[in-house]
Amino acid sequence: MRRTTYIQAINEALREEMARDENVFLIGEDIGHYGGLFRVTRNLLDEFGEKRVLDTPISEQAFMGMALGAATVGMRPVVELMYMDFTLVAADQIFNQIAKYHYMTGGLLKIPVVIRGQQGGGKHYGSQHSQSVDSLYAHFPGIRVVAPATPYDAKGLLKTAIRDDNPVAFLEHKMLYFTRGEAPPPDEEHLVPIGKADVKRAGSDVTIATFSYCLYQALEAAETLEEQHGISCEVVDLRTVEPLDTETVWESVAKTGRLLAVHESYANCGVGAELVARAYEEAPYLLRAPARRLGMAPVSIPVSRVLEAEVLPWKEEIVATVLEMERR
Amino acid sequence: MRRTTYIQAINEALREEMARDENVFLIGEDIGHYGGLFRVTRNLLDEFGEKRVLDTPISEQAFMGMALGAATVGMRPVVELMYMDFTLVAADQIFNQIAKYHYMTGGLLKIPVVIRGQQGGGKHYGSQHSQSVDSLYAHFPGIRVVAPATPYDAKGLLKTAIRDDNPVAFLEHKMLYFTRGEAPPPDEEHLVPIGKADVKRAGSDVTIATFSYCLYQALEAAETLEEQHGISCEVVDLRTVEPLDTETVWESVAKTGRLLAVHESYANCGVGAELVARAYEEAPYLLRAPARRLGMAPVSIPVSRVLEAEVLPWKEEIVATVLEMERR
Amino acid sequence: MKPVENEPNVEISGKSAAAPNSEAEAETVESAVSASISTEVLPSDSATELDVPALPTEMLLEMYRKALAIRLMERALLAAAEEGQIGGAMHTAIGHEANAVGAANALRKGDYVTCTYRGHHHGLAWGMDPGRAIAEVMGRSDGFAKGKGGSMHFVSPENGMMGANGIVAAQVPHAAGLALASHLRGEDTVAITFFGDGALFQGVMHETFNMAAKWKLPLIFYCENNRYSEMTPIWRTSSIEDIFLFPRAYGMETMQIDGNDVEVVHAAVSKAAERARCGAGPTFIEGITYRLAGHMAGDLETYRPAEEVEKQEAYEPLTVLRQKLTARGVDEASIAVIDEEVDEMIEDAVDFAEESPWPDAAETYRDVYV
Amino acid sequence: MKPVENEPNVEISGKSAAAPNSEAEAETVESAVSASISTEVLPSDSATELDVPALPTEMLLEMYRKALAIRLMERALLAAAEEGQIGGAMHTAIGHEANAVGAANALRKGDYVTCTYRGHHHGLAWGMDPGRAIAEVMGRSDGFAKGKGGSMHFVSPENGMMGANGIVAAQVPHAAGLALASHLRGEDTVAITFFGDGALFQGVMHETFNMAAKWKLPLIFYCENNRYSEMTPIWRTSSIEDIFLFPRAYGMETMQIDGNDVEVVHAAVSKAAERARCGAGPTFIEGITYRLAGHMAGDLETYRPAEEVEKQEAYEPLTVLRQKLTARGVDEASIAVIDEEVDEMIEDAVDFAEESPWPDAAETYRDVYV
Ligand SMILES: Cc1ncc(C[n+]2csc(CCOP(=O)(O)OP(=O)(O)O)c2C)c(N)n1
Ligand SMILES: Cc1ncc(C[n+]2csc(CCOP(=O)(O)OP(=O)(O)O)c2C)c(N)n1
Ligand SMILES: [Mg+2]
Ligand SMILES: [Mg+2]
Repeated sequence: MRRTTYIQAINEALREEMARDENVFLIGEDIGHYGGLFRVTRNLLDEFGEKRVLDTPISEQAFMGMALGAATVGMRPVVELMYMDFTLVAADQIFNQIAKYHYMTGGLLKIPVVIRGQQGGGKHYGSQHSQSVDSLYAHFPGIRVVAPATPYDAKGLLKTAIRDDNPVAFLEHKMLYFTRGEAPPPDEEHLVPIGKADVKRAGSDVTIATFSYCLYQALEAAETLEEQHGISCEVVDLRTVEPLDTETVWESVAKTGRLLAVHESYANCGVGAELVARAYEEAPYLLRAPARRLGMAPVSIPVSRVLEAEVLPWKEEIVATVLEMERR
Repeated sequence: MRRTTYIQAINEALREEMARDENVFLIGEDIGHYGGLFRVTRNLLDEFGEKRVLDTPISEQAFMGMALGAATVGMRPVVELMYMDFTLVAADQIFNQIAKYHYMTGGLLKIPVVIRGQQGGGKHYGSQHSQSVDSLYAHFPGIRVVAPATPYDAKGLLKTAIRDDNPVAFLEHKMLYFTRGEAPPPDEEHLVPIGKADVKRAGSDVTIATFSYCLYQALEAAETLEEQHGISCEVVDLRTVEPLDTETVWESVAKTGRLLAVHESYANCGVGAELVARAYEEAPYLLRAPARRLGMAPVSIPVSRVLEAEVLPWKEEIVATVLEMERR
Repeated sequence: MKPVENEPNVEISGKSAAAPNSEAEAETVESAVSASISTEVLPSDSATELDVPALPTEMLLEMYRKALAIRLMERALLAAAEEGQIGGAMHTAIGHEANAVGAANALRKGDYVTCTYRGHHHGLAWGMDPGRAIAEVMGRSDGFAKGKGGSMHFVSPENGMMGANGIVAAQVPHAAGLALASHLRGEDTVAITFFGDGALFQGVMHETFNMAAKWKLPLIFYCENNRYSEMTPIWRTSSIEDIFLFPRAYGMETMQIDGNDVEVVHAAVSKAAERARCGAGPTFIEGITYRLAGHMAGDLETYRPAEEVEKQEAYEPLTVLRQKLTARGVDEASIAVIDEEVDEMIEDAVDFAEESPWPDAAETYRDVYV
Repeated sequence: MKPVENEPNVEISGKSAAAPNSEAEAETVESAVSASISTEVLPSDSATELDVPALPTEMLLEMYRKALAIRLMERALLAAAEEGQIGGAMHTAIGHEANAVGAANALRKGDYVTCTYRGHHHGLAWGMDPGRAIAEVMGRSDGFAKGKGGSMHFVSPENGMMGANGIVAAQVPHAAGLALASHLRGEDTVAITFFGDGALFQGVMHETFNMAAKWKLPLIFYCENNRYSEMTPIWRTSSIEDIFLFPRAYGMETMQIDGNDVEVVHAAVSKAAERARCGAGPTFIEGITYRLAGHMAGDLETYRPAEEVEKQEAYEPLTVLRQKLTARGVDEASIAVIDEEVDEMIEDAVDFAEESPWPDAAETYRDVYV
C-alpha cells in the first residue's frame, strides 16, 4: 500500500484535476513560483505554467471575487487562502457572493469555486492564524464544507470538490499536513463523495462524531477510554460538515445511545451545537443520555502553548466529557 | 406614559449619550447631513456638529478599523452599518480585530466600540439586505451582542452598550423601526443591563426563548396557541444574545418543561442550536420533551414576498412547532 | 440645450495627472469641483480629444428605442412601487440610460457585463425582456430568476449579463474574473463592469485595479458618476478630486466622458474594447451622468435642490438623443411612432408581469445547491 | 560602502507623477524597477531633496544602542526558535532597524504607532523592555500581554505602541483611528503606521488613504519596502511601479527615502510629523530597506539568491550607523563598549524570559471581556 503525507495527497489531487480539466486553475498568494507557504502547490507552476497557477498580490477580496466571475463561465478556480482566518478578509465575496450567487440568479449561474487552505490550532500561531472556520462556513447555506482528516480522504474529497458544481470550502488543518496515511495509486479515479461520513472506529457505548484533526484526538481518547475505563467509543468521521451525514450518525447512536460531537471551531453556535439540536429534532428517541458537544473555548486563541492547550477541545477534554456522559 | 417609535428611542439614546460624554461620536454612511438612510441619526449633526457625526465614504473596513483605533485611546465610537449584511464587508475588522483586541493585548487595551444597524427580513430586500447576523456575531467571543425588541429596551440597552467597555453589536430590525411602545422620559438615566432576559409573557406549558422582531411573532403565536389550542406559552425575550441569560430561561423551563428557541438568523449553527445544546449541558433534567429551535431556513433570502414568507421562522411556524412539541 | 459653462474637461490618454501643489491650491480645486462637477453637465461637444464618429441613424434609432424602453420601464416600476407592488430597495436608472445603451451597442455578442443594484438599464440594454424583468422586480414566477433576485440582481447569461449586485463594488472583481477567463482561455471577449462614484472608495476596487492592470485583463471599468453616493455628494467624503485621473496611478488608460450622450459613450467603450481585445489591458471610463429620480423608490430627495434636477433635465440622455435624431432629419412623426410602440411594449410588459403567478412555495428550496 | 549604481531617486514633494505614456515604456519601467529597486540599495547621500540635518552624536549613539539591541534580540529569538522554544509565525526585523529607530526618535511622547506582525523593532524602538518582549514571544507570564499575543502582537500603550497585527494592513485603519481621535479632540499628537510593500494592495489601504487625506488626519503612512511580500517579489504581482508616487493620487505628500539610514528616516518622519501637527494632513513615506533574514523563522530563502542578501549586507542599518559614528570621531573602543553592554542586556533579557513562568491556565479565560 502506497502512503503519502496529507500535503502530498492534496498536491496530487490538484495536479490530477488540472491535467484532467483545463478549466481548473489555482489562484492565491505565493502559490506559484514559490509553491505555497506550506508547499501544497509545489511544482504545479512548472508543470502547468503561469496561466494555470496565479500568484496574486495580498488582495483576498478581489481574487475571491475574480474566482466567482471566472466560475460563472465554466472555469473551475481553486483559491488558496494561506490561512483560513483570512476568510474574514474576503467574507463578503465568500458569503454574500459565492454562497448566494446560484440562488440569487434563480439557478442561472453555477459557481464551481473551491476555497482551500489550512486552519486550526496546535502550533502556537495565536488569534489570527489558528481559527477553525468550519462552523462559520456551515452557518451560511449555498456552500459545501468538507474537512478531511486523512490523506486518502483529502485526495478523494478534493477531487470531488473540484468537480462539484457547487462552491466548496475545503478545510485542511496545519496539524495534519505532515501526517502520513494510505493513499490510492496516483492518477486513479479516486473520488470520495461529499456528504458521506465514515466510521473510523467501531464501538458500542458512545458515538463521537468529529472531523479534521480532532479525529485523531478522538481516536486517541477512544483508546484511553477503552483501556482505562472499559468504555467503547464509536468514532464517526463526518468528513463533510455541510451537508451533515446525520444518517450515519443516527445509525451509530442507535447502537450506542450516546452522542458527543467534537470540533475545533468555537463551540458557541458551532457544528456540535447543530448536531445536538438535530439529534433532538430528528432522533431524540435514540438518546439514552443528553447529547453533548465540545468545541473551542470562547476565547481568542492565545499564543502561549500552555494557554493554547487549555482552549483546544482535544483528547483530555474528550475523555473527561465521555466519562461525565457515562456517569449519567 | 410616553410612547415612542423604536427609531426615536435609538435616536434619543444616541443624543443623550453624546451629550453626556464627549468621547462618544458617530461614524457611518449618510448618517450626518442626511440623518441616516433610516433616519435613525436625524438632527444629531445639527446638534453636535461634523466632528461628532462623521459621514464616511463607502469604506466599511476602514471606518470599522478606525473605530477600533479611536477606541483604544478612550473614544467611544458608535459605528452605523447601513445594513447589518455589510458586517461581511468589514468582517476582518469586526471579528479578527475588534472582538480580539482586548484579549490579544493581554487586557492592555479596551475597545468600547458599538456597531449598530438594522437587520432582518420581511420587507423583501432579498439576499444581501435581509440577513440576520446575531448568530454570526455570537459565534465569535469578545463581542457582546444585543438585539432589543421594544423601544424601551432599545433605548436602555443602547445607552448601556455605549457605556460598556466591551465592543457591542447592537442589532436593530427593519420591521421594528416604526413600531411604538412605552418609553422612559427623555434624559432619564434609563439603563437596561446587557445579559439579562425579560419574560414578556407568562405561561406554563412551553417556554419560547426569542429576541428582536421574532418576539412579536412569538407573542402572536402564543395568543393563537392559547386561544385555539389551550396551550400556555411563556415568552422569554432574551434581549442579549451574548451572553445568553440561561438562568432566566432555565427558570422558565423549570415551570414548563419545554423549550423552543426562535430567531431569524440561520438555524444552522445558530443561537437556537446553541441554546438547545446548553439546555442539555446545563439542565437536561428540566426537559419533559426534546428542546427545539427555529431559525431561518437554509436558503439565501429571496426577494419574492411569497418565497420570503416561506423562509422566515414566524408565527405559523412557531405555532406548528409548539403543537409538534406538545404531541410528544 | 444648456450652454457650456466650464472648460471642456473631457480628455483621453496621454495627459498626466496634475496633483495640486499646495494645500491652498487643493482647497480651490475642491470647491471648484464641488461647484462645477456636482451641478453642471458636460455636453458632448466638449469631448474634444475622444474621436466620436457619427453613428448611423439606424443605430441611433435603435438606441433611442432602447433608452426609451428603459425610461418607461423605470417609470412604470416607480408607479408599481408606489402602489405597494414592489418591496425592498429598488433603484431606477432614470437619467443613466445612455451609459448602458451606448456601451452595450459598442460591444459584441460573447462579451460580458456586471453592474450594480442600479442595473435595470444594463439589463434592458443587454437584451433582457422587459416583461420578465418587471416580473422579477415584482417577485413573480416569470422573473428571469423566478423572483429570487429581484431588482438588485438582474442577470441574463445568454445575453452576457452576468449579474447585478447589492453590495457596492462587489461586482467589479466578478467582471475581472470574467476577463481573466477570457485571458486564460485566449479568447478575445471583453468584460465591462459598471459602478458608481461612491463605489470608488471600496477597497476591492483598488485591489481589482491593481490585478487587472498587472495582468492586462480585457476589462473596462465604467464609473457612472452621478455625483451622489445615496444622499451624500461625492466631494463630501473623498479626497480624490478627479475620479478619472485616479486610476492612472495603476498605469491604466482613463477617460472622462459625457455619459449622457450615447455616441460619446459608444466611442469611448469601442476604443476601450479595442485596447482590451488586442491585449493592451484595462481602461477606466468615467461617464458623467445624473440620476434624475431618487436614489431608490420612496426617496424624498431632501438632499438636493429641485433646481439642480431641473437643470439636468435640460440635458438628459433622451433629450440628447432626440436632438441628434432631429439633426439627422428624422421627423417628429417617426419619433412619435417609436414613442407609441415602446409605450405599448412596456404596458404589455407590465401586464405580463402583473399576470405572472407568484412562484410556488416549493421554489424557495431550489437553487441553494446545484 | 557600496558605490551608487543608480540615479538618485529619492525625492520629496512638488514633483508630479509621470505615468508611462505607452505600453512599451511601461514595460521598460517595470524591468528597470525589478532590476534596480529589487536588488539595489539606496545610500543616504542620494537623498538630495530631503533636507537631512546631521543629528547630534549623542542621539546617534542612542540610536545605535537601540538598533543593536533590536538586532541582537532578533538573533536571540531566531536561536530560540531553532531550539523549539518559539512556535507559530515569528518574523524578525533584521535589516529593518533604521526605519523604526529613526521614526521613533523623530516623534514625541504621546504620539502613537501601529505596525505589522514584523514589529519587534518598533516595539523596542518605542521603548518596550526586551526581557518582557522576549517573554511574550515565548508565551511566558511576564510577556507584556501575558503570552496571549506573542510575536505578532507587540503592544505597549504606555509607550504609544498601540499594536502590531497578524492581518496584513489591518493596523493601518487603526492608526487612522488614533489620528482621528487626536483630530476630534484637537490634540497635536500624531500617529504613524508601518506596513510592507505587499500590504499596499489590500483594499483597506486605499480606503484609509482616502479618508485620511479627506479629513487631513495627523497620520504618517510608512511603507517599509523590502521588495518582497513573503516569498514573492513585489513586481510580480503589482502594476504600481513606484510605490511612493501612488498615494499622490489622493493628494497626499509622499517621499521615497533610504530606510537604512536613521538620519534620513528621522528627517523624513520629522517633516511628516510637522505637517501633520499643523493640520496639513497625512504623508506617505516609502522607506527602501531590506530584510536580511528570512520572512519568518524557518524560512529557507529559496526564492532569492544568496548574493542579493550579501550585497545588501554591505549597506545595512548598523553598518551605516557605525560608519556615521566613526565619521563623527567616535572611536572603535567606545563602540565596542556599547556592543558589549547591549549584548549583555539582551543576554539578561533572554535569561529573564526563559526564567519567566508559564502563565497560569486560568489566565486563558481572562481578558475576553473587560
Ligand atoms: C458595501 C455596501 N455599503 C453600503 C451600501 C449601501 N448603498 C447602496 S447604494 C449606495 C451608494 C452608492 O453610490 P454610487 O456608487 O455613487 O452609485 P449610485 O447609487 O449613485 O448609482 C450605498 C452607500 C451597499 N449596498 N453596500
Ligand atoms: C490578510 C492577510 N493575507 C495574507 C497574510 C499572509 N502574509 C503574512 S506576511 C505577508 C507578506 C507581507 O509582505 P509585506 O507587506 O511586504 O511585509 P513584509 O513581510 O515584507 O515586511 C503575507 C502574504 C496575512 N498575514 N494577512
Ligand atoms: Mg453615484
Ligand atoms: Mg515586504
